[in-house]
Amino acid sequence: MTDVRERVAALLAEHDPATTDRLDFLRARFDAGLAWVHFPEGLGGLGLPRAQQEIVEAELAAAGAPDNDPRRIGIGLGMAAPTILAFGSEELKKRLLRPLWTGEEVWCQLFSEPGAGSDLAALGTRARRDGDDWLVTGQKVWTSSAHTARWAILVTRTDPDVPKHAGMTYFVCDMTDPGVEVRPLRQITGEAEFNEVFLTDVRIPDAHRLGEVGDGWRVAQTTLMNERVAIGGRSTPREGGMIGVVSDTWRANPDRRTPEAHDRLLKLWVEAEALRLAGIRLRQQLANGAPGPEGSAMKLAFARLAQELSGLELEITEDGLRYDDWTLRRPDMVDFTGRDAGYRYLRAKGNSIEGGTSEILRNIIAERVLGLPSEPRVDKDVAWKDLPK
Amino acid sequence: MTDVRERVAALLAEHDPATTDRLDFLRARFDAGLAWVHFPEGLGGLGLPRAQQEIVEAELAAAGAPDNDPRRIGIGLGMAAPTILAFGSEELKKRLLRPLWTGEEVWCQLFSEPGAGSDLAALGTRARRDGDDWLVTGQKVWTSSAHTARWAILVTRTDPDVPKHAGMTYFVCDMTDPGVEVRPLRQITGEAEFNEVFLTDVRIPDAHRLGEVGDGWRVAQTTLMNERVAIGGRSTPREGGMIGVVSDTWRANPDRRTPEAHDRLLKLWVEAEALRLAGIRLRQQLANGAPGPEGSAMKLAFARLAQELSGLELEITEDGLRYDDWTLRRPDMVDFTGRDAGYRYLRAKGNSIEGGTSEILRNIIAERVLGLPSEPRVDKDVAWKDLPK
Amino acid sequence: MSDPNLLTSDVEEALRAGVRDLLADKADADAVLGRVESSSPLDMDLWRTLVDLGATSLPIPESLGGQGAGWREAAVVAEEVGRAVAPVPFLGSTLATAALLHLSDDTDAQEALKSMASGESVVVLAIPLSGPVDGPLARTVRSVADAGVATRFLVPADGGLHLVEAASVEPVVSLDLTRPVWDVTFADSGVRLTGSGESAVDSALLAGSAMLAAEQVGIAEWCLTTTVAYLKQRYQFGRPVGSFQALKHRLADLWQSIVLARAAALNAADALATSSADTRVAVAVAQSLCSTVAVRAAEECVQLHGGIGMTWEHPAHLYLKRAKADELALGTPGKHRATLASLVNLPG
Amino acid sequence: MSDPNLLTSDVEEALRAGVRDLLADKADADAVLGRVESSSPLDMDLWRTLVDLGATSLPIPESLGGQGAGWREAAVVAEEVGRAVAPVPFLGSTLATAALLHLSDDTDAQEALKSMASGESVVVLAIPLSGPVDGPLARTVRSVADAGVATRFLVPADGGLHLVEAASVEPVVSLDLTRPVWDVTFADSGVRLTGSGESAVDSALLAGSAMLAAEQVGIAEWCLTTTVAYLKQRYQFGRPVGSFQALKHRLADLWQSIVLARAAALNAADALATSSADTRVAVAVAQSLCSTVAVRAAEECVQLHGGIGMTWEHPAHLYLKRAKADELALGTPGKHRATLASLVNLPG
Repeated sequence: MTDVRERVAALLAEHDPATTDRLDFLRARFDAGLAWVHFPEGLGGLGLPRAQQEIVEAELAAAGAPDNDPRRIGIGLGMAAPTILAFGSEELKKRLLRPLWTGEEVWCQLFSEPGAGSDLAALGTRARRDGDDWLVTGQKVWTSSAHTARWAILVTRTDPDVPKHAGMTYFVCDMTDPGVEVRPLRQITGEAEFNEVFLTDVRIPDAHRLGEVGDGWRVAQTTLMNERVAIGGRSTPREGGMIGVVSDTWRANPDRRTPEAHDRLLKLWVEAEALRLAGIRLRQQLANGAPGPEGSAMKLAFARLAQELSGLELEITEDGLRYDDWTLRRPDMVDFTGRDAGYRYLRAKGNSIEGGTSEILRNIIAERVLGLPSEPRVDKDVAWKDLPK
Repeated sequence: MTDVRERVAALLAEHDPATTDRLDFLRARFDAGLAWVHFPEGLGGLGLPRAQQEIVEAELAAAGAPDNDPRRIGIGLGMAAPTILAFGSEELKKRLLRPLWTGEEVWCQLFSEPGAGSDLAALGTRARRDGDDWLVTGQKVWTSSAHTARWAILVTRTDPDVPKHAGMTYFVCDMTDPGVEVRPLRQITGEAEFNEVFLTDVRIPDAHRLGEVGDGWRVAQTTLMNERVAIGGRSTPREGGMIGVVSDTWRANPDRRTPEAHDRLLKLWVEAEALRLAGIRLRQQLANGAPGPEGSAMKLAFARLAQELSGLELEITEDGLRYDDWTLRRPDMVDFTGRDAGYRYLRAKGNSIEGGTSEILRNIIAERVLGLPSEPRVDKDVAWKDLPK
Repeated sequence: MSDPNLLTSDVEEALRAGVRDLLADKADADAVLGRVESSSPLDMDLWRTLVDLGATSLPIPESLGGQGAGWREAAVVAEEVGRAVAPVPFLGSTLATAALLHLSDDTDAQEALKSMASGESVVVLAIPLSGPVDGPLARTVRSVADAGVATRFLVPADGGLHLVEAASVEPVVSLDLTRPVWDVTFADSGVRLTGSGESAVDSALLAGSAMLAAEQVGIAEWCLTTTVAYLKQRYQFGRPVGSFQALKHRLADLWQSIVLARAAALNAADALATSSADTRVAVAVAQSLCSTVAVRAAEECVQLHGGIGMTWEHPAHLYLKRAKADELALGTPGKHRATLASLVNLPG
Repeated sequence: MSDPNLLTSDVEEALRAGVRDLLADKADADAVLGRVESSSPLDMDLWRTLVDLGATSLPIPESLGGQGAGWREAAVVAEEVGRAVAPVPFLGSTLATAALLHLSDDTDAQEALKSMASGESVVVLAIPLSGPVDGPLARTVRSVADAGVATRFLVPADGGLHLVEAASVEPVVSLDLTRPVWDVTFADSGVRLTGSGESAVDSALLAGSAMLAAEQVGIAEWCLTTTVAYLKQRYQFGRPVGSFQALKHRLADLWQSIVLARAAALNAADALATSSADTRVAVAVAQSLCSTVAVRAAEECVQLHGGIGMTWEHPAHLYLKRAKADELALGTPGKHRATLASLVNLPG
């Protein structure tokens, strides 16, 4: 078996992080198969068990090597890459994975539509065959990074005459192509983390298709299954995150304390601590190779806690009636701690909507974890075009 | 127009309440048409508008006349009587209504079954035609007063081969008939307010049928529409009911106060007061002839409040770990204030189940008040016998 | 104690219809959204139309040019202002009106009420919208609602109430876009009105809280109605989203809360209108309940609209921001409950 | 601080399986229901079987005849006792064990632990299950859990802890049928154990609270599992009731709460087992959260069973009564949060 430690040592010997250009180092790391060791050789990996990646990361971090800023390119790493690996042609894999991993090419995700949110399979963006190409027209929404992305993963409707899950096809889409228009989507916080993307006769070569025609739903499932679980590698310290901010606000503002707010804060403190502990437990399960379904409980609890905490914070802060800035900013990522209480209050409202609403999550928990029966379905056997919209 | 005041005066002149036997007085009142003035003449009424009843009640109360103890015979008055009036033969009306109203004959209601609670129309108690009679077999449950009742209103299944709403037939049932067995149903409080009633080949004459064969659902709707709204004639004083009991417990037990319990109590006090005000408003709307749908909000809120208040009470009372009495009692009616905190806690759990669960009530509010669309129905066009049970 | 009158009269409903029509016409969602980021966040044209309609001077006696109606009628307007999140100086002006009415033996107070009734001036009570009222004369009062359009201020200072022009009125980036706040600085102490400033402010807070409760009912109702309408026409999984039971139950619960909140708000307005001995209890009950219900309604509105509710272009956020700011305004629900505790002998 | 170990080991799971099988066999719902109204509400045959299994002496050192395991293992048993609402003197005995372990330099304490481990005696800590621990020697201690089967008591008095036989043990009509309480009267002061009674009681309350949290997780899980099973097989409106979304969402939320409660309870047991400096925080977090979750689970269980859940014959009420009594036991959630406030510097 390949010894990844030796590989890392060889990489570091040839490319001293202290003197090598960041991008050169990342490219070399990819070529050495140390990007994601469980990927095949030649595609940034070594065909090794996934668990060995941790060794690589630890050794490289210890050597002061640059990383590929994974938070910035999460969609590429977490969603696009596994899908391309599973369904792309060899040519596509060769062309796309290296710049994806190094961050040279940013990816975005063209899934949700104004009429297809929780019900992704209802989407209506049409792709029609045109010789060796497809012509794609439709509107996508909630696309983060669309304005900086070079590529997108895209799900379309290719056959409206069959039930909705059966008539979808999956592509990679070049965001620099004519017919792709990106508009910022302003949120209630004032900023625009996301975009609307309008596609008008965008020409996509059939070679950029992932999976079979009509098999887009299954391909999309691969993407979504790989959506990064919101569990970092390390456990949060006590009072990490929003509970710490709010606790400090409490400590700093004795004037605004009331017995009622006190008990509410303590309740939330208890829940935040229990959520932190549940996270530790989940990570220990994962490390043990026996992950439970508790991740979905954590997302549900996280959203509720963030909302209740930020609501309380506005009551106990000195200037709850003020806001820091309504100007339309375009942040790279959400920062709950860098801004003021009003921002946290408003932004946290999105926590129970983005990445699957809390309502959908409760359905999933009820059916998949608790095994409760599903509701009667009225949309299973109806052609997409005949569904009420 | 008949002057009810004159009628009352005449009744009182002939039957001095101070010297007349209670039952004699009630019978005379019925015969004078002053039982329920909106009923027809000869059946305890005068064919007058319902509103005039209030005059009668006020005048008779002022004269110290006995009443028919309406809380004890609520099912007869509120549910059986209007149904008999609407669907019974002249003979049945003559025979049944007078002793019903005077309380000489107590009524009970044989509707719910173990397998048909929220979904009353799923009931399976079978009635089969046998000459001029019907033979009825099945099990009913949650029957209050069954052990003291002479008569019951009963809904049965006469045709299992049609969809559930279409195959039901409604009867009055003599509770003294052979084949009627009443067993007390003990509750979590230890007592048995209700009964299970087992019917085994009970012979009911066809003359005791109310409404057409197969039309039992519609007849039952009449019964349920007349179920007494839980709004008395007078407004509750502030801190009336359970909030008063719990507030007094709070005042009496300074040792058990905590800031957390304090705010919880205040929240519940606020809601109890708002509920009281909503009741006043609803009564004013009724008096104004424009009742709103707020009664269902009040039942929902009442149940929740009773449960939260009694839960809190156990925490702030001296002896929350004790109970007053587990022996199987058979109370005539619920008394929330006469027993201890543990009883209230347990009994209040029934408030969100009896008389329509809070879940069913929320469905009704959502669909009938808010106009939200109904869920897909899977049981509308299926023969009763083919429904999954 | 006899029962309060918790029905609205035909006259009150006619007033409501008039105000609602006007606001639907002049302050629809697009108009409000367009205005809030402008340099004139309050719509003074709309305000003047409300003045002409008599909707801003209902509790002011006819002898002073007002409508000589009362706080019940003013509550109807407050509710409609809430329903439209209309960007007009209703609350600041209401607080000043109540304070001035309390001191109406003073001729300067009378003159101020007259000029408010006619629309000639906008007087605003210079207190921080959330947080305690300062006792001594504060040179700068932070976060004063509606101050940007005030021509004069009532400033509590040295136990009295002073009618003053501000030295400076600085805009503040406000959480609530439709009722922004300003920092106001005073240089001189103006005219001191005869009478107790403290009891005038107390009176203003009582009336203001009751009107706020009515406003919160309006906010909550808009949120419920708008959400129900959206869920009827939004389809997912081949069904109207409003047919999903979990959402139906949440909306039924919300409706139930609004039924209680409405009764409490009507009771507070009626108590104020009839100078009931019960007014303080009625206001504490209404304000603590209606605050909570309005915030919940607005939060549910955003959540149940899904992504669209998170966008700037949908008006839901205007209601969320107003509801949350209203919760902080004139005392949080917890503070009103603490007040109640002492009023009804439930010591902590 | 390094992360606590929040996984259960194979050994712990084997212990769980053994206890669970035993309780399923000897303490099923009918057996428990039949016993609770009898004159022997606690099942001492079952207790002796648990003793023989070693399940009652896990934290007692092997040198004293115990298992020499620890509080993590004891928590596994507590959870299973909760899941079965087994009528055995687990809590009273646990409190005494923890207090005696704290004073285990004392030879009388050692002897008592030995006789507890062997099953020869049941020692119970004589404190009111809810409400404050009396400082001075109380002649009658009210509402002592499991007292009816105790052979000796540990009585806190005069700053010490005394090993005493009771003069009288009076049954009390208890809210919790499966863990009834008794009033206990003492005539003499017995043997005073060496060491601080206060810190021994403190230690007992800490361990007892952590075990109670584990019990509450067991209660909550039984309620959730039983409700889910019922709603799968109960049909109304032609559908399994468990397919109705409003109920599904409530159960999903309940499951989510139990996930958090379980992590908190495991953490408290682990902290106790490892004598972590964090133990007080861990116990306050676990006890306040698990109390609330267990009560909610039991209340949902009754409600979602509809009428049947209100009947005496269905076991749901046993869990409701246990959950509610557990909430009052050893401090309400509000009291544990108040403790937490001072531990983590969140002053009121």
